[in-house]
Amino acid sequence: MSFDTEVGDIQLRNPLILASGVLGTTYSTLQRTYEAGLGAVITKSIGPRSRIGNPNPSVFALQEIRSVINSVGLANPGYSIFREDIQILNENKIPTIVSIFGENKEEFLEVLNGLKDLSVLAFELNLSCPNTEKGGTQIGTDPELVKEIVSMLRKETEIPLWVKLTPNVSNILEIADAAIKGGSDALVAINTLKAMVIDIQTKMPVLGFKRGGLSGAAIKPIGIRYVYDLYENFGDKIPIIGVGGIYRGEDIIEYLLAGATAVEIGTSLGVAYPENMIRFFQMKIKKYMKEHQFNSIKEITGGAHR
Amino acid sequence: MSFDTEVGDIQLRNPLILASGVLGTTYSTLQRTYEAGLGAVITKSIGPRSRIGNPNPSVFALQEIRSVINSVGLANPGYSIFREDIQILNENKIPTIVSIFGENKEEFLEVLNGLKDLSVLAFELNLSCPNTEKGGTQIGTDPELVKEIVSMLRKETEIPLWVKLTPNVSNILEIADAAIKGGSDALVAINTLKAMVIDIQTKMPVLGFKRGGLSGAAIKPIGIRYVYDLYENFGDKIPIIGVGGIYRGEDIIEYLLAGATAVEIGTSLGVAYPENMIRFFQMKIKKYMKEHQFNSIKEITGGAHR
Amino acid sequence: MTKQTLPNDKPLMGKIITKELECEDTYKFLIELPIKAQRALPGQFIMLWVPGVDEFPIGIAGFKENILEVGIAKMGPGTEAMINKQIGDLVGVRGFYGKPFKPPQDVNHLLIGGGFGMTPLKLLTTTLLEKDSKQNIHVFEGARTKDRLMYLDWFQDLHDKDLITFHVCTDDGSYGYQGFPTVDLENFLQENQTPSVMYVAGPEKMMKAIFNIGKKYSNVMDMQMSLADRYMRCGFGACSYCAVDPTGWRICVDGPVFNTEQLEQISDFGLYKRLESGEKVRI
Amino acid sequence: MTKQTLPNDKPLMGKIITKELECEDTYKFLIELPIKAQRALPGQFIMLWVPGVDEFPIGIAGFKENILEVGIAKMGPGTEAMINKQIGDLVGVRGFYGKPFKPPQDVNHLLIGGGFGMTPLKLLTTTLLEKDSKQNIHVFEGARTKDRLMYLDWFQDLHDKDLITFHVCTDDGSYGYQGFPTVDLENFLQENQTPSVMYVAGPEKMMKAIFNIGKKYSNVMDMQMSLADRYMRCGFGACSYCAVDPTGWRICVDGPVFNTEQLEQISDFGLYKRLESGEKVRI
Ligand SMILES: Cc1cc2nc3c(=O)[nH]c(=O)nc-3n(C[C@H](O)[C@H](O)[C@H](O)COP(=O)(O)OP(=O)(O)OC[C@H]3O[C@@H](n4cnc5c(N)ncnc54)[C@H](O)[C@@H]3O)c2cc1C
Ligand SMILES: Cc1cc2nc3c(=O)[nH]c(=O)nc-3n(C[C@H](O)[C@H](O)[C@H](O)COP(=O)(O)OP(=O)(O)OC[C@H]3O[C@@H](n4cnc5c(N)ncnc54)[C@H](O)[C@@H]3O)c2cc1C
Ligand SMILES: Cc1cc2nc3c(=O)[nH]c(=O)nc-3n(C[C@H](O)[C@H](O)[C@H](O)COP(=O)(O)O)c2cc1C
Ligand SMILES: Cc1cc2nc3c(=O)[nH]c(=O)nc-3n(C[C@H](O)[C@H](O)[C@H](O)COP(=O)(O)O)c2cc1C
Ligand code: FES
Ligand code: FES
Repeated sequence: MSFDTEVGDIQLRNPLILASGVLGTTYSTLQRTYEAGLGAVITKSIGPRSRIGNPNPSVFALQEIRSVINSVGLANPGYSIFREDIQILNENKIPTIVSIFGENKEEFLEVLNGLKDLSVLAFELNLSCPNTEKGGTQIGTDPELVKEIVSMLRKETEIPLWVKLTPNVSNILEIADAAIKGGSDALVAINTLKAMVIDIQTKMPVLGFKRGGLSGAAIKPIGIRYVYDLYENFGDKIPIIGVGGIYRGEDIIEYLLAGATAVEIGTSLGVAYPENMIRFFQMKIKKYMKEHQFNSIKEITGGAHR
Repeated sequence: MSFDTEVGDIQLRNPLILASGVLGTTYSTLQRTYEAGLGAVITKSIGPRSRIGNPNPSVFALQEIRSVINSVGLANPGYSIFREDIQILNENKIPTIVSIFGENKEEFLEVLNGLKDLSVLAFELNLSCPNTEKGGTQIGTDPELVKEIVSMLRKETEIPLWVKLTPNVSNILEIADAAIKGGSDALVAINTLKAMVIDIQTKMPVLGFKRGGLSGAAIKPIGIRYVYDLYENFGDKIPIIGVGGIYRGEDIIEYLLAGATAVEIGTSLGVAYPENMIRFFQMKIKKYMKEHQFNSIKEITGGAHR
Repeated sequence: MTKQTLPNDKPLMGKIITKELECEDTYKFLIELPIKAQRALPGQFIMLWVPGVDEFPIGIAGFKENILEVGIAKMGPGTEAMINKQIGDLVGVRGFYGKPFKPPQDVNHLLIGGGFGMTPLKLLTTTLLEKDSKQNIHVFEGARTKDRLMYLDWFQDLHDKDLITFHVCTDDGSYGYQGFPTVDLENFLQENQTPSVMYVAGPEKMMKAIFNIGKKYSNVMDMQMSLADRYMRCGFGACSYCAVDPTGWRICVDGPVFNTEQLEQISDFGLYKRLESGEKVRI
Repeated sequence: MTKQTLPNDKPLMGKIITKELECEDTYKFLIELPIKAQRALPGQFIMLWVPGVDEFPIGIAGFKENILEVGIAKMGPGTEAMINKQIGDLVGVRGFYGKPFKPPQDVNHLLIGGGFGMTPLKLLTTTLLEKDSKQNIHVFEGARTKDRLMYLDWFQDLHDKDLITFHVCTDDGSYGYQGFPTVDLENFLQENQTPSVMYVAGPEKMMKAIFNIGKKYSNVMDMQMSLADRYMRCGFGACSYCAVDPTGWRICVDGPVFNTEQLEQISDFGLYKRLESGEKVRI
């Protein structure tokens, strides 16, 4: 029995990947999380310039639904500074995927070109962040623009390009199709859902940016649905990576069965002891594979489509 | 202090409305729920013909996120048979809103015309059910079609038309705008989110229809966000009715502050003792109004926009 | 971990560990669940998911720790698919749902049933027998023929041990007396002036007939009847497809067991039910 | 209902019930929360939301049942907005977050701080004094001038009652001895060969200097220091903006209190921090 995972041409020691934006702002948290047993890690989304992001509160938990709402707003030091963190990850041989974003084509191009000389497993294109005024969701809901950006970046590098999709869309298949036509190497679903919390005592939106994105257990049934739909339509064409609300080994299996080749995990690792979570994930997957006589992760992928 | 609520020209004794599809298949459950203290009730969505809906399992709870997934698929007896239930509600003076749906314009027209002679407070147009092959979401994500259907129905009746919006859309404002231009009297947000659950033991989608819609606590932050966005853009033009994940009086206040004129409650009333839930809602709203010196529901509406 | 009851959640996958022919077209299954619960109350039911086929309500015949006993009578594709399951197969269980029978103290307990209605009555019998003081339990079962008597051996054995009185009959006289259970029931009610409570589960038309009989006897303190001729989707009170008029009671949470006072208010009782579409039809 | 600790949830709205000038530009607030909790541990912090302005980490100076004590030093717009709040105003509280000081038994407890670093040390003092046996507590506080000595009266009073030894100093000699707290600290460490543990909270550069002093003395069993010069967003370990290199420890959950062994591994300690953007800069 092996956890070995292939996402297109990329080999991973297991299908667990740290999702962008959680534990991903510094090389040291990325390295720590990888060393706790993940297959790869994804950086916080990196843009062309330093951004301080949105005012606080910008991340808090919604305990009753085991979820988190955030409006960090892509706070990041910009690619030219974050290069240093990536370089350390390179030196330490941490399989690193860099999430990049821009407000338009040119910015995406600038960031990619500013980082493509580094040893990067893949670039994940964040076309789907709901927490900025421009870019993000605006791009990720426009199939033309998605295709244009992906195909433009495709010409600049041999490094695999993953397109991260937003669930805040009328027809995710249309966007996925555009990403594939543009030359994407994998589809990642889903990013956070548009959400908001108002404090009834002060009558104020709680997030400093007012609006935010919902992640965590509440969105798992939504993520599963999108991965299932994507696999049904494009499973023979492109690997799909499942994200959203993974809290347990069982959830990982559910994503694999829905059609995921690998999974990304965010919110549930943003806790005091991510190491324990990762160990539990692995134990559970192993147990499941043994009980159900699976020898490889690949055999599980898409198992719910019959 | 008064709970009196006006949704456009409609007067309600309070802003609590039973959402469509929960406790709404028979006149008797509708009447019972109204008598427990609601302001009005909405029937299960009624179409042109008898439908047995999707196979079971079609409704089950997701306990950890206090939510429900359903794929009932608009099982209903058709308007010509359901007329009888509405007539009893009329006789018993139950303020009834009838939710209607069709797979196309003609079917919407047929259902409306088949019921418009009854005493109906409003028709809620379900343009947003994710659990059918045709109609539903397909219509609700197309602004042209929304406008066309609403304006067509508008010509047929003086009875207020409410348009229920889907959150499974790239730009809800565009759809809302189309509904307003078509002559809608209120916007209702949100219907369920596309979702799915896979059983990892049998590797099968659990719902008989495979795919379903998520309701309950998990979707509240999403509903709040949409109501807030709608109010910000159209709050001066049209009343907005908030739905999604209301489990407590506090949640109702949150929707009102976000911009709702009234709210619909579904999942949390689908329990053994809906009467108790309704009593708790009312107690909490009363307490809140007293503490915050609100004299009317109207004063609370939109309070988070400053 | 032992829970008070099972959580109202997605189906819990249980493994079939015993399958036995109980009587004609009816099988007894023991299902091992992954969670322990304190107890199931007699009259409660589960939603049984036969993966890929259907999900439907099934009464609880027994429950201990995490072993659930059900009895499945072949009706259509769903029950048939269940009956075709083998030991080791997985099925989904949601529940426990519904309001149970509520036997009072110091009365004659008259349990009357037929067909799969015997399943809740089996658990009720078990529960009554667990009580400290000796209970006066009478079970009335009837069927077309001997082969269709559910739990025949089980009830007969209790009768032989003098723990219950088993009044058994068949239409064709192949077991017990020939005739309907109501014969012995009326005999009993006429001969015993001590207070009795009736617990009935079976086809609704039969229950309605028994209800009318019971009303004639002033020594009948209460009649508790389990309504099962209603289509169910959710099982926990959300969808309302199982509701009865004019009260709006949902049999999944307000029932399935209703008492005399409630049954009087249900005008649908024995007359009307709703189809999957919600359409109301004659039973 | 009394909870073990507060839930990690959206801000819990608390009402300001006391506001007092504690020392120059620094106010003591008592905040009444709608939930009771068993206790806050010394060194833990909350995320304080000043509605419409900002949310930022604040150490816990005291906590009993549902009354939270904090001390806020004016730094910029957020703390200023808090200081402008009035009694009756509502503020949001998330927490309690972070790992606390862990005082061992039978040692000299040396608490060393400056500025708002005194807030966790106040709760630590309270906690140590609650222990059964008499503790050997030494508090070393320093400030530019008397007006900037936080909790001066509180610590002085405990000193006068002989419950602690208060070593207080100011740069200008306006209270206590003239000089830095490290003077008395080193004196103490030289004169007392019994095992001591140091608990330090204050500006990171000062803590680094103290760390280097502590390392010279073999009777210092452990140094526990609370890092507070890090930007925080979530407070519970998700965002990683507060992390230190090269360990990847987040001060919100792996700290804010770190012990000697950990501090040795944090190369950023006293040297680098990350800005809101994640950019690493010299402290
Ligand atoms: C509270 C309750 C307890 C029950 N307990 C038992 C039991 O212990 N043992 C047993 O064998 N049967 C029991 N039943 C009946 C059982 O649910 C039906 O026999 C089963 O649903 C038939 O399904 P099918 O696919 O085999 O037949 P179908 O051909 O689909 O239907 C046959 C009959 O069953 C009814 N039915 C079908 N689906 C449902 C549903 N989802 N909900 C309710 N009725 C349905 C139909 O209306 C029809 O009258 C119980 C029913 C209820 C309501
Ligand atoms: C664990 C911890 C405990 C603290 N305890 C206290 C306390 O008990 N009393 C007290 O007065 N102060 C305390 N602080 C410091 C307090 O958080 C800052 O003074 C406050 O954030 C300044 O905000 P401002 O808007 O007033 O100033 P700004 O002008 O915004 O900033 C002034 C300084 O505070 C820092 N700062 C701003 N926002 C944050 C943030 N979200 N997280 C961390 N640092 C920030 C800035 O980086 C800058 O160095 C603590 C900090 C931490 C990390
Ligand atoms: C605090 C936080 C910050 C995030 N930042 C990013 C980001 O910068 N880029 C991105 O593509 N996704 C970001 N996400 C989304 C996650 O990568 C992930 O898609 C989403 O949270 C769903 O997965 P989860 O439920 O496992 O967290 C962020 C999520 C959280 C909670
Ligand atoms: C079992 C069930 C059936 C539903 N059926 C309908 C329906 O027929 N028409 C409709 O417009 N909405 C339907 N809905 C959606 C609800 O009206 C409501 O929009 C949604 O559930 C969110 O609100 P809630 O979280 O309070 O349930 C249904 C929801 C549930 C749970
Ligand atoms: S089965 Fe849904 S309400 Fe009874
Ligand atoms: S503040 Fe977010 S990880 Fe520490």
